[in-house]
Amino acid sequence: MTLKKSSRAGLLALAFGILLGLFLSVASFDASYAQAPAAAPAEPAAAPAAPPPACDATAKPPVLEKCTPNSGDTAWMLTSMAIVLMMTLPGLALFYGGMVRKKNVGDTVMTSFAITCLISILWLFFTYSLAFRGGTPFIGGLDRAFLQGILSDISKGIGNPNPLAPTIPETVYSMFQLTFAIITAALVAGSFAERMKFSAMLWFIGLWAIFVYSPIAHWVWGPDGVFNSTNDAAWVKVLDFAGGTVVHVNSGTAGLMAALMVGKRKDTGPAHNMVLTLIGASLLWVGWFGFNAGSAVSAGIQAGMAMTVTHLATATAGFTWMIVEWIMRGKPTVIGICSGAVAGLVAITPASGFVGPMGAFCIGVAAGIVCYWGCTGFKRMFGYDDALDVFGVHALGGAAGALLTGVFAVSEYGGTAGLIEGNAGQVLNQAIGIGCVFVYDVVVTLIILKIVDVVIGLRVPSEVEREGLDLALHGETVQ
Amino acid sequence: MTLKKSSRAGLLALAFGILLGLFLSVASFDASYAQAPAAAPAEPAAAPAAPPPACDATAKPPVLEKCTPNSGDTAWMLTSMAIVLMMTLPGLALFYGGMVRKKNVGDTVMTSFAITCLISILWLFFTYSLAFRGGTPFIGGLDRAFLQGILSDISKGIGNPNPLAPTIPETVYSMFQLTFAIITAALVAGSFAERMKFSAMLWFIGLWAIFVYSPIAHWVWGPDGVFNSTNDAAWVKVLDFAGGTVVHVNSGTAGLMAALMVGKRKDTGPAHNMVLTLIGASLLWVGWFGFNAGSAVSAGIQAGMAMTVTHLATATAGFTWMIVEWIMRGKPTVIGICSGAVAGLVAITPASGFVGPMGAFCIGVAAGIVCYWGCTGFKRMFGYDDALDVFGVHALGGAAGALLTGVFAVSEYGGTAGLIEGNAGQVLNQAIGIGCVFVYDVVVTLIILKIVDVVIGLRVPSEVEREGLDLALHGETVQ
Amino acid sequence: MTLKKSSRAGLLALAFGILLGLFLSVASFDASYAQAPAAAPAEPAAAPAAPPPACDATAKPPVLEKCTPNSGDTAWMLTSMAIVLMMTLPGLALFYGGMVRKKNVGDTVMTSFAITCLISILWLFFTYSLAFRGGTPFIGGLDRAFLQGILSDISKGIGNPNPLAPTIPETVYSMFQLTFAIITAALVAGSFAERMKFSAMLWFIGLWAIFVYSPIAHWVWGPDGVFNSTNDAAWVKVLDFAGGTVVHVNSGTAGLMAALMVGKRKDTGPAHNMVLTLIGASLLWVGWFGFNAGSAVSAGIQAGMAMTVTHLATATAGFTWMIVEWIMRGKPTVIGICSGAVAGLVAITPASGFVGPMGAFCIGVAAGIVCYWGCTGFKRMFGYDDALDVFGVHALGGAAGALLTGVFAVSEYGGTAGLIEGNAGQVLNQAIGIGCVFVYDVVVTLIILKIVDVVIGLRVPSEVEREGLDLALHGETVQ
Amino acid sequence: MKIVMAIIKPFKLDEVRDALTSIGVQGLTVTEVKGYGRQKGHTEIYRGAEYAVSFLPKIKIEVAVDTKQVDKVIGAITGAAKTGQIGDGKIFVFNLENAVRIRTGETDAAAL
Amino acid sequence: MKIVMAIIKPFKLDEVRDALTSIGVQGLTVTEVKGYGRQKGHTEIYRGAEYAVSFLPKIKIEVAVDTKQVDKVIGAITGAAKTGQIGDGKIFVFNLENAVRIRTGETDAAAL
Amino acid sequence: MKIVMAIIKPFKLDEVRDALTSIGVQGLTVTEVKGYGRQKGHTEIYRGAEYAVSFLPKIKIEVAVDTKQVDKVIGAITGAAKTGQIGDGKIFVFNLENAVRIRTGETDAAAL
Ligand SMILES: Nc1ncnc2c1ncn2[C@@H]1O[C@H](COP(=O)(O)OP(=O)(O)O)[C@@H](O)[C@H]1O
Ligand SMILES: Nc1ncnc2c1ncn2[C@@H]1O[C@H](COP(=O)(O)OP(=O)(O)O)[C@@H](O)[C@H]1O
Ligand SMILES: Nc1ncnc2c1ncn2[C@@H]1O[C@H](COP(=O)(O)OP(=O)(O)O)[C@@H](O)[C@H]1O
Repeated sequence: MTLKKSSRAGLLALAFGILLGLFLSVASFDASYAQAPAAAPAEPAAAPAAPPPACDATAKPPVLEKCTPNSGDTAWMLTSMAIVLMMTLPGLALFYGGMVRKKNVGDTVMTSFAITCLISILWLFFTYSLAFRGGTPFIGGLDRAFLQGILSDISKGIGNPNPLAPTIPETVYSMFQLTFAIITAALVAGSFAERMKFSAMLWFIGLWAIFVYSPIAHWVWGPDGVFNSTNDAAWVKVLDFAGGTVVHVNSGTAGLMAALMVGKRKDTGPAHNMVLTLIGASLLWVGWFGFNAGSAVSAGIQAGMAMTVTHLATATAGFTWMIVEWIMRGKPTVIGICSGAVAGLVAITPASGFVGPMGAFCIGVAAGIVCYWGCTGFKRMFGYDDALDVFGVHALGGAAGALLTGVFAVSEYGGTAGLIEGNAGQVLNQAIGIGCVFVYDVVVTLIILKIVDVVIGLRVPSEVEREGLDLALHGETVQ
Repeated sequence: MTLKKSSRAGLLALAFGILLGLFLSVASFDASYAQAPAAAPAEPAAAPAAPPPACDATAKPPVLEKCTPNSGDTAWMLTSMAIVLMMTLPGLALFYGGMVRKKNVGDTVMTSFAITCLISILWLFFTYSLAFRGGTPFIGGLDRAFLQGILSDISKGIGNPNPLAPTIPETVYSMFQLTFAIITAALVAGSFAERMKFSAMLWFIGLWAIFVYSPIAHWVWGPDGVFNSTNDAAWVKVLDFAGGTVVHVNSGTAGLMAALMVGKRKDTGPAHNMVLTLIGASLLWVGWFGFNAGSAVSAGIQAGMAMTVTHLATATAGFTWMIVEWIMRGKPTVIGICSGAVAGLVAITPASGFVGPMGAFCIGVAAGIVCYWGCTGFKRMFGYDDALDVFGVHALGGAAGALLTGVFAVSEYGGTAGLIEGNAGQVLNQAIGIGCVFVYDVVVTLIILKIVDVVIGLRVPSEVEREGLDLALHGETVQ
Repeated sequence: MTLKKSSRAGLLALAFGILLGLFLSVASFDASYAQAPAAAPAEPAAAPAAPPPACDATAKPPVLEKCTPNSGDTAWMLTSMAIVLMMTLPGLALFYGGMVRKKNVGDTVMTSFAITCLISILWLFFTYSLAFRGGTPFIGGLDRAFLQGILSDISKGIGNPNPLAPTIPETVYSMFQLTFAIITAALVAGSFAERMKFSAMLWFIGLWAIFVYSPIAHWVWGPDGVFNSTNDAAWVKVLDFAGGTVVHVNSGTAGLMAALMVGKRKDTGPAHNMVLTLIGASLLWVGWFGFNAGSAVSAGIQAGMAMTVTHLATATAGFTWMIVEWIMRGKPTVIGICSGAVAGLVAITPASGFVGPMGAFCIGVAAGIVCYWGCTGFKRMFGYDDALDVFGVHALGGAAGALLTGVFAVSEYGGTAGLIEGNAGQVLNQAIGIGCVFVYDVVVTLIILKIVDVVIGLRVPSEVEREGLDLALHGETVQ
Repeated sequence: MKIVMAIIKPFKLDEVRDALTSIGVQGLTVTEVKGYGRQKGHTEIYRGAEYAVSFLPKIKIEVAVDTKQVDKVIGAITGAAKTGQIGDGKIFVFNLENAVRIRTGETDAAAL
Repeated sequence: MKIVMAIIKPFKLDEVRDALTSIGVQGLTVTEVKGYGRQKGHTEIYRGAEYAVSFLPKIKIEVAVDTKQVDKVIGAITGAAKTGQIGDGKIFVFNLENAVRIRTGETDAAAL
Repeated sequence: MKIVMAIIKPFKLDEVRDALTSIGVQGLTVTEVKGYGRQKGHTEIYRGAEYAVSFLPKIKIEVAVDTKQVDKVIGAITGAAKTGQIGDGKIFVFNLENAVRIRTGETDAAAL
């Protein structure tokens, strides 16, 4: 009954959201056509005066008018977007789905799917603009709300690329970054699996994407972000090639907060199907090349190096976890080697553009050991019920990776020297970045969770939890 | 017994088919080597006279001799072919396989696999040539039968690209289009799942690919096709960027005919494994970027825009279906959100090169609502047993998308204005295209089905249906 | 108990291995930084004297200094690496996992995963260097041990590509080739599935990769390899575009040896889940485009042709196997059509750069028939227990494909004429290549197996085999 | 009261259930089982591996009924489950000493 | 000795097991079954296809106990498994003539 | 007639079946069950989550036999299923009042 009520609450609210969206959409249409004529005259007006400057991404400030995309870079980024989406669907869905009990697998995989849809709609509306357009050092502007202007001159066969991605169309860059926003949100959901209301999950994740992910992404990657290492005006230059802090520390921390707020599961049990988990881990591995090598936003030497270190760190971490587990528990498990590989992927993410093969190897070994401990000793120490170890793997792994990036960075690879080249300061920078993300995340996430809990309640009734979320919330079961 | 007999009939016939193929193959060898010398002298003969014209795809008529492919465009199209194949194998196989009963999942997934093999062989033999080579406005020629001539001058490092794809090798274009032919045929099979003879299925699909798919593909995409919007001589210019009519209206209509001819299932039941369905829907989503963005046949701004609208429409439709279902039935289901996402993919397909982000959003909302109704109210209204809703999702979704393309097309994106820019005529063009495809499809598909039914019978005996097709037809079961 | 003991033995040994790795890693760091300064002065010194030679991959010897990678080729190779990894994880893992009994599926899929990790670490340490760097005709040098030097000048935005892959960064080439080394080793494991100790498996595969795979890869693909058809100094020019001998004859032969050494299974049963097998076969098919078309190491006409023949041979072989099985056993099976497709992929692998569409068709038909026989009649004839038919499909299919490459090669496609163009000698070359690989493989593999058997024992105790490896060795079960 | 336990071919389940409800049986419990008997399974020889599928999938139905109904029940099951081919299965009858409906605590016949 | 066989709702299993152990039952055997009864299941109408889910998932518990314990056992099960809603299930009691513990060969009560 | 019901360790199934056929048993029915007993299962502590695997997979065999065969059957099962370790399982014997072969309608001993 409680359930029924809450669902209704949730769905009405959701229906409202979508209708709002529709309305806004129409609005924005008007907008875009209102501006079209406005823009048109501008062109000819400018033309006679002086020929528009040629495209020059390297100039400071870069001239990005009338650039023709590089077809090779664009090909790689189109591919990267597709395979990074594959990391979440079906990758993460299965990685998580295999580790829950059979009675909850449907709810778990559907959570990843619904989050993908929700985050994409918000991205279209305003989160892309908030995260990646210039504005303040803390949050971007709204000039790309509803992605208006992003496609302004296809018909002329030329684009105005984003300064962050000068050789590809901004549409591709936006979609590529969307897949990062999606998986970050989907990762969070692992911590409260098997017990949160589906409606509460949608509200929590939606608000979190707006108030936590967007600003943090802007801090680190926004053109004028406060931590952006390529922004000369940055307060602290934090190295985060593909999202150690933005994606992993961020999702892991939010996950921990959610696990604490929603509480422990009534009953637990072993992973119901480690084959699903292995499929998921494998697709995460494959897709992660788009994630890390794609973060070079071009198909060249840096992408090649990123792919290399990504693969090597992952293999090393998977193997390390297996060995550690074999020694500690007497048996190597499928869940273990898969978790280790994911730990390696997480840890190499911030480092992938900055370190070399042997640095990757060391990061892999560290990730395997640290995250194993994070999912066992560390977790038992504090006694929280982070169902699928989002904190142990992503927050700890991401933090370890971010710090080790400051250690193993080699200037001839990524332009910045790390501790091994004598630049101890970089490690400090990394620590500051991690700390700020952690603190902001903890505070805002707790506020959001509290609000959702008060309004519709976070947790399913215990009989629903016993019976299983699949049947109770979705009316489906795996036979 | 009935079964045994029919199988024998089928396999003998099939064996015959393959032998025929073998024979033809040898024949064609002779052919190709016969012509080789003939071609050789021509070259030098031409050489002294005048240097061959330089490659110029934009000239009218385009000069396509001695073109060197663009490596970036080629890279993206190679990738697109691979991920569009992944849409069918394992994507569609799992999307369908998860929705049938456990006793039929093997037959269902094998159907997709066998269709992939069969359509590919026919493509090699003649269907590629019939669909994509110049000929009449209604059907292409046979100059590429057995793909002869398609690889004529690799050794010189240059190609003679297809006018439809000037910057990539024709081999790649042919394989890319093959993956469309494959999934279209595989989609049809969802309607008669759980009850059609495997041998009858092969005959029906094979004949359908020859007599229905090839001509319709030629109408819309053939260089001289009657509906090809890039063909100045076209009767009606229909916008169909990636196959709303050719793929979806087409397969959905054929599916409905098959469902009517083969009749209702004896017993039905809930989807046996929604996790498989979710994996399938996810891979369809991922692969669809190759389908739609790949239909730009280049890695540039149009591909980027196509990818953007594809993703946004899909996410919106999945979310919309979930909300509608939540309101109507009280519970959001995994099958539901997956079906919604597929509905969005279907509806945006014809529009993907012509509309913008907010247009995609509206198309997504429409797809979610229309297809939900198509699978429930509409279907109950007519009472046919389209097992996996090929008509409700693909025909209705495809038609809705094709019409809305005429509404939301923006000239600065795809070169053609739609209703929102005041060009009401385009909506009419779209309707004509849909109508012609529907009518032709209905007639020819029914004829083919009738013939197959008379010759070997369409349906399995009822005890086979009760026991399950996996054990009865294939001697296998999922444990 | 025996089990416990052996595991401990294995894991201690493995722990040792990884520690060794760590130590070496540090060592190599010193090395690389020692050399860094050494390299630095060289540059300026050279500069004034004379401008470094321009990049010219076609010159003999090719000048490969300061080459800027081709972004399109690089994009395709990055993609190829990712999808070839997908062939093993999750592709091969599932293809194999579906065919074993449910009690062993976890061990089977984990075997593929662990092999991927292990081979990658060895690759970093020295196997890449041994296989692909110049040295002797029989084995490469160690100048790329720990991949040192591979990334030496990213910061200058230029690379020193491998002569084998002049238009892409060597990092990408190295990772691409790594995925071949991975799947070759993982394929071997199919033969001894359901009964080998996990620890013994790791030792056997690790040693095999070093002492069998590396040299054989060098023979055929190493710049100065004894069988490399592009090496003017080669003893015999063997055509092997993507690994018919190196990958398939090689893995199949090793598999047979392992099956013989470890002995027959105590109990056997039908494939427990043909849906997993179908997913695996599908992903193998999709990824194989990276395998074969990727072996063109560029995104151009040859890649397009390779993709075309790969797809056509696969579809033909799958269909052929299905028909043969239907005639011979009365029922077409899911396992059958999947095995046929894989057989086609195997057989076309060596041919993919050299034959045309109809040649591919003939190779497909041959593969379907030969491998069906290899898994049934042939295998029964000799009575060995090759659990998942590594020999029947990969060794026989690979050999058939390698020989038919000599038959159907067309000079205008791949530069070399085959029997159908009158060059009977090529068939002989192919046979010599196959023979040498087979003999070397048999001898060295048996030695390795013997050693491992003596030291830790190859086979699990029979109660473990009865109970299932999942529970006994890994403490997990699929519910 | 008696418990009638029948082992039948899986695809006969729906027919048997209908037959039983038509004679007024209010409830029954079904279990998926594997059967070994005269119907000797087949030996699969696939991909060289030869294995005997000696256990065949069957369905076990348990029905608690009032003693005087037993014969009607046996008749209904036999009628619906029979194909005349080997492997049709068996019906076993036990004595049921007591029955309780958990919801109400009713016992004996009232509990059925 | 008697065998007490109970058909209960799946999510009640843990509670029932605890109730039984608390009264000294040393062992029991559990089977996943499907039940048909008054609790009439629902008709799903999804994607147009209408199907009746007439068999509901249930859990069957079998406990061999000493005759004098039977009532306590029935009480424990009823107490733990009862929700008061239709479909709670049944308890059936049979006579058990002999019991053997395979490991030791002990028989009768000693075997339980 | 009697029904002999045995709960055994899964990997012993083949041996038990062979033992039974060797003494002339013509058929039997097998069910996958979960057992709770003295063999206390283990507590897994993985990834921090601690859970008790209290139910262990077991196999239930039901054989209907002629009364005078019972002891031979019990002997055969005990012999084949015994490992001497805790958890080997139990054998329970009930009285079987009637048996029918669906295919032929034969009853009693003739039906087995
Ligand atoms: N003695 C027995 N005890 C228990 N179950 C039996 C016995 N004999 C047969 N069965 C069950 O009945 C099923 C059918 O029996 P079978 O001998 O194969 O055919 P039929 O019933 O036609 O003689 C078997 O698969 C098995 O499940
Ligand atoms: N006559 C019967 N014989 C065997 N099992 C029965 C019988 N009647 C009911 N059951 C089992 O008991 C379960 C619950 O019975 P039901 O009639 O649905 O509710 P209630 O027990 O509250 O009357 C059924 O699902 C079925 O498994
Ligand atoms: N009283 C009982 N009633 C029904 N089944 C029982 C009972 N006691 C034990 N069993 C079954 O027998 C199996 C083995 O019993 P257990 O006590 O673990 O070992 P042992 O048989 O060696 O004493 C249990 O897993 C359970 O399935």
